[in-house]
Amino acid sequence: MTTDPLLFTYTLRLGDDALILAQRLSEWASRAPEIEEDIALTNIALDLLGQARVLLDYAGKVEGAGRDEDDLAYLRTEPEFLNVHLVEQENGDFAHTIARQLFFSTYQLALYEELISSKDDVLAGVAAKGVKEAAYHRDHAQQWTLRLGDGTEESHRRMQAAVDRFWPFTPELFESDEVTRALAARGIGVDPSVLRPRWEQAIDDVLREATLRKPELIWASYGGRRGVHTECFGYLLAEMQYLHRLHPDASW
Amino acid sequence: MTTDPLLFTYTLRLGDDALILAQRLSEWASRAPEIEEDIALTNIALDLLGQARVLLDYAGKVEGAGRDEDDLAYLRTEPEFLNVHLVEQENGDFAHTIARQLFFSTYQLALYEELISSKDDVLAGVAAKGVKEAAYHRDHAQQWTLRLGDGTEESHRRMQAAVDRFWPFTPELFESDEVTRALAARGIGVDPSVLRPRWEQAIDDVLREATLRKPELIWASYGGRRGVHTECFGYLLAEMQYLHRLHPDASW
Amino acid sequence: MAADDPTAAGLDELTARFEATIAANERIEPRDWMPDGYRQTLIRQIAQHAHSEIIGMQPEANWITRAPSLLRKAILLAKVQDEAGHGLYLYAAAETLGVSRAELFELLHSRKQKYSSIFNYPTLTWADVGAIGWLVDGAAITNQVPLCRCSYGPYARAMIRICKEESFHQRQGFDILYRLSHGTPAQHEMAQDAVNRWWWPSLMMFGPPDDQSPHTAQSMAWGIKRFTNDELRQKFVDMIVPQAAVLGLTLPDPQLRWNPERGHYDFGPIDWSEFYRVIGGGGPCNEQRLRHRIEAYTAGAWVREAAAAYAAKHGQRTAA
Amino acid sequence: MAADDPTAAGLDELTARFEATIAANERIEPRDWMPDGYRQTLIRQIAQHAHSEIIGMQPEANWITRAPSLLRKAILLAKVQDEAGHGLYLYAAAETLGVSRAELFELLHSRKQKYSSIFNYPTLTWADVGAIGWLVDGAAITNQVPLCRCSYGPYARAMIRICKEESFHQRQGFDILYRLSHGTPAQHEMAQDAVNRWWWPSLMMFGPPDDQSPHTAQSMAWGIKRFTNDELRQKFVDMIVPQAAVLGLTLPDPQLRWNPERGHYDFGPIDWSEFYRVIGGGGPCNEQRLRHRIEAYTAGAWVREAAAAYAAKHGQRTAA
Repeated sequence: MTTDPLLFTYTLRLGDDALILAQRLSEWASRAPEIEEDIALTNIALDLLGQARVLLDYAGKVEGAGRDEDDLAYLRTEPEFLNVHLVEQENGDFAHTIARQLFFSTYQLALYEELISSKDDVLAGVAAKGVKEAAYHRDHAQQWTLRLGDGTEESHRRMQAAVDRFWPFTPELFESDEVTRALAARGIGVDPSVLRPRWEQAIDDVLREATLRKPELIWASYGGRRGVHTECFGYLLAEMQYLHRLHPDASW
Repeated sequence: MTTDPLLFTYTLRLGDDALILAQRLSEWASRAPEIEEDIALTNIALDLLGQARVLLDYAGKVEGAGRDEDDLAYLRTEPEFLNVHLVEQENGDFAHTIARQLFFSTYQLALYEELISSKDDVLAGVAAKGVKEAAYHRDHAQQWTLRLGDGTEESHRRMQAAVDRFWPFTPELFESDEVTRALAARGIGVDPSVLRPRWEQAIDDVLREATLRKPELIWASYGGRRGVHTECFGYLLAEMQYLHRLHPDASW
Repeated sequence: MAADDPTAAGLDELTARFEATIAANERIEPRDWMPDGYRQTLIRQIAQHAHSEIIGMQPEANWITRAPSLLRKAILLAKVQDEAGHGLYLYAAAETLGVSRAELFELLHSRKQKYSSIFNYPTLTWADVGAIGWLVDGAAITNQVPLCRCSYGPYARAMIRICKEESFHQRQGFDILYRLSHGTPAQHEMAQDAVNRWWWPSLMMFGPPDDQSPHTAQSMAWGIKRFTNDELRQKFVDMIVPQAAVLGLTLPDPQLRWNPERGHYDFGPIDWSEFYRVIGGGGPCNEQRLRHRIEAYTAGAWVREAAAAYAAKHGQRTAA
Repeated sequence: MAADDPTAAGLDELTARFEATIAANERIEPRDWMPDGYRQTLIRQIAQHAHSEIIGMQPEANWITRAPSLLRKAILLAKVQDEAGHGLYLYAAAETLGVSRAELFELLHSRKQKYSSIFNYPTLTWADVGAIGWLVDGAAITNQVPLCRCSYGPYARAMIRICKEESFHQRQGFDILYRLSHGTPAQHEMAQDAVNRWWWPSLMMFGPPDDQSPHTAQSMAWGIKRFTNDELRQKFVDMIVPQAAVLGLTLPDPQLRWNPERGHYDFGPIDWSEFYRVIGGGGPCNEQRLRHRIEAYTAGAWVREAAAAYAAKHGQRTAA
């Protein structure tokens, strides 16, 4: 049934990253430290959700089994989700949310900058629009990383703890495998390992300016791209999917 | 199909109170302030879960529609749950959990003391066993109310905040309606309004000894007995029911 | 407060100029002199309106993570974002009257200022998101459209932007309910239940009946208010009843019927004791909404302090 | 530490008496003199065991609120409660050696003492609860049954109580997997996936191979250990393989087969680099488990302080 299983997998991975991070960010609504941040975090969530919808819709078409964006978002089980672990991690405090966003958006910006020249029109289109969005998300996270890192003693401590906490989740962003290598060879996808130097450089610069210490990598979390997730993910899915699954024959 | 709809409703109410409070308490596992409390809170949860299982099983038999305890726990929707609002409220800190337990167990003990002479053998049996359990739960909550209320400045402040927070949820415990009145008249159930003086006296005594102020009642939360719940309840149900609902044809 | 200290003669002249501006249906601007009562009334009203936007995010945010389709999730996210934006406009409008956002937050958190009592009801099902859009935003628009012609310029301009977005919201709420009402039996029931719960509170959003609303006359004289509470309530009922028919939902009022003589719908008596009870803190969510708000604000204190410290430090460094 | 300061002659005599007790397979009790190395080895081992019970609550507690039936929920709650109880027995046993529970917590939280590395793997599905019961508790029992004959009395007695409960747990784990394996295809797949993930980590629970386990000889001489790591591992494999056949699940080791000459099952090589990586902090949940533990303990500090303050106050009042 699947017309291009590698492209299906690749598109799902991109879509799931965006969907799950949007879900986490939307938990902030009405809880941000100031109104401007309620607006900013919602805005980032909306951008990512928009990307997710296009990507999941497209994945469904590539698969050719008649699944639409909602079938893919609401009716897959945990091992069928292919997002990286970083995006599913709990929000923690504002510094944690910023660190997660800094790491992800810096990666996504580099990814979209490459994906813009994909031979696949849909992916190229997502990238062309997404590159502007990711640049804004990255700038927002950078600015807050500076403010928190170089703000008060407390904010410095919290920001450093957040950077340390999510550091082990960053290598997975650059994991390359047969899927990414094959699609990169076809000029459709990007092998994320090529994005790493750019990411490292950008993150080094921000951490330094923010007076933050770059963590040592003691371990690295992998598995999301193969559907193996972390313990917090099941709770997220239960909340996200419960209502939709409760009414299997409904449209909304 | 229902052979005795009033008894069905009444039994569900008792069962749902126990089930939902057990669910909340079990969220504490591995998170208590000391190992002894991990054991105590789990123990209370286990007692309540045991009561819930007998009551839901019995409710299913009274209904006569072939539903067992799991069908009733996992396959009802929010408006079909008949527990009071108190038991569904989020755990908060340890003081909140203790205040909720003090209010509930003091009520449940009084209830079971009456229900012991129910003409319904199952309800009388639940009460006979439950009266010892509820007495232990009440003692545990009382002791902690004293320690926290009359402990440090911080614990006093937290315990008072917890008592204030859950106070508006206590009048619902004593709400009487056609169901309770009819079953009380038949010598099967207890009209909870008769329990109130005993509860008030007991709570007054504990609060006084714990150097806590008895709150004023500014509002009271009602609706649980008719299936109208508070906003936090939907999240609890999604988490509790998700896995079971995900595998509708499975047995465990 | 921001006013000069004019002589009695000067005061007369200023008052006359102010009243002439109002009479000419022109706008009072922040730089203009205005009577203290006018200023205080506006501060109270704009602040209450701003607080309502901020508190009003909560009942809807409650369903974002659980929205049953991605499109609905996106629309709801955008709506909650709009509410934060409305809050910003309105706090900015209030600031032109000489009161800071931080002061207004303090007044909200200490219960010295109120927000719309409608947000003291819970959103129990997804259909409540539809009912809020249709009924609550519908009532808000009915209230707010005349405010676009309010005599105070910054408030009127904020309302023009807000009203545009609110009418989207109302349509989206209607659309949610339409889909539910025409969906499965469970969906239809969910929609009807939500409308049953939100109908009467929506009617109360217009405030007490005219004969119990002592400030209305002064507010109308000042060009802040353009219609009385009862006039607005009637407009709302007249707008909603035909829409309910399209939705295929009933409104929980057996006395609701067209009155050809009045050219309006008649409706049953409102339980004003409930209104005053909820205003006074006795709604199902008063405690919860304020606690949620204060907890979020308190939890964010270190972030705001960090931003201030960074700005101060950054300024110093640039200067050095 | 708790020992007297005996003369050299006295020390010889004490040592001789200690060794005679060990040789006679009798118990060393807290009041008895014991060599410092014996004491330190026991403290380390009992503490690590106690910490493992406490940290080990987390992966299973992760599924209590989501257990798919009420019976399973009750069994799992009781199991997690047992683990807290085991922790208590074991901290009490360690305290007889002169170290307090608070000190041991401090050593755990500062990573100076370890807990069993098996708990650094996540419980991803309900089947993991079964796999932990069957494999992890199975391995624990294999390790622990000989400890019921440990030379140190309080530890041996704690282990007797613990082993009784653990064998329940193992049977319940088996039962969970049996139901899954014989359930729907999705349930069977869940069970097989869990076994695939937990098999090798379970084998690692017995510690490094004998030739890399320098302390084994001393521990065996002291009667703390009764079998080597490799002997216990083999016992475990021999117990589990036939049970897997009953379950209808495979074990993820193509080299696993009966060796009639040895009278044991042969199994493939263990990836010891993973073992050392996870011990060293590189498991998927090391950070998470310790953070969870420290957060819970820190969040409870005010409760423990209140209890202490109340006890002190209450004592005073009684005295007054």
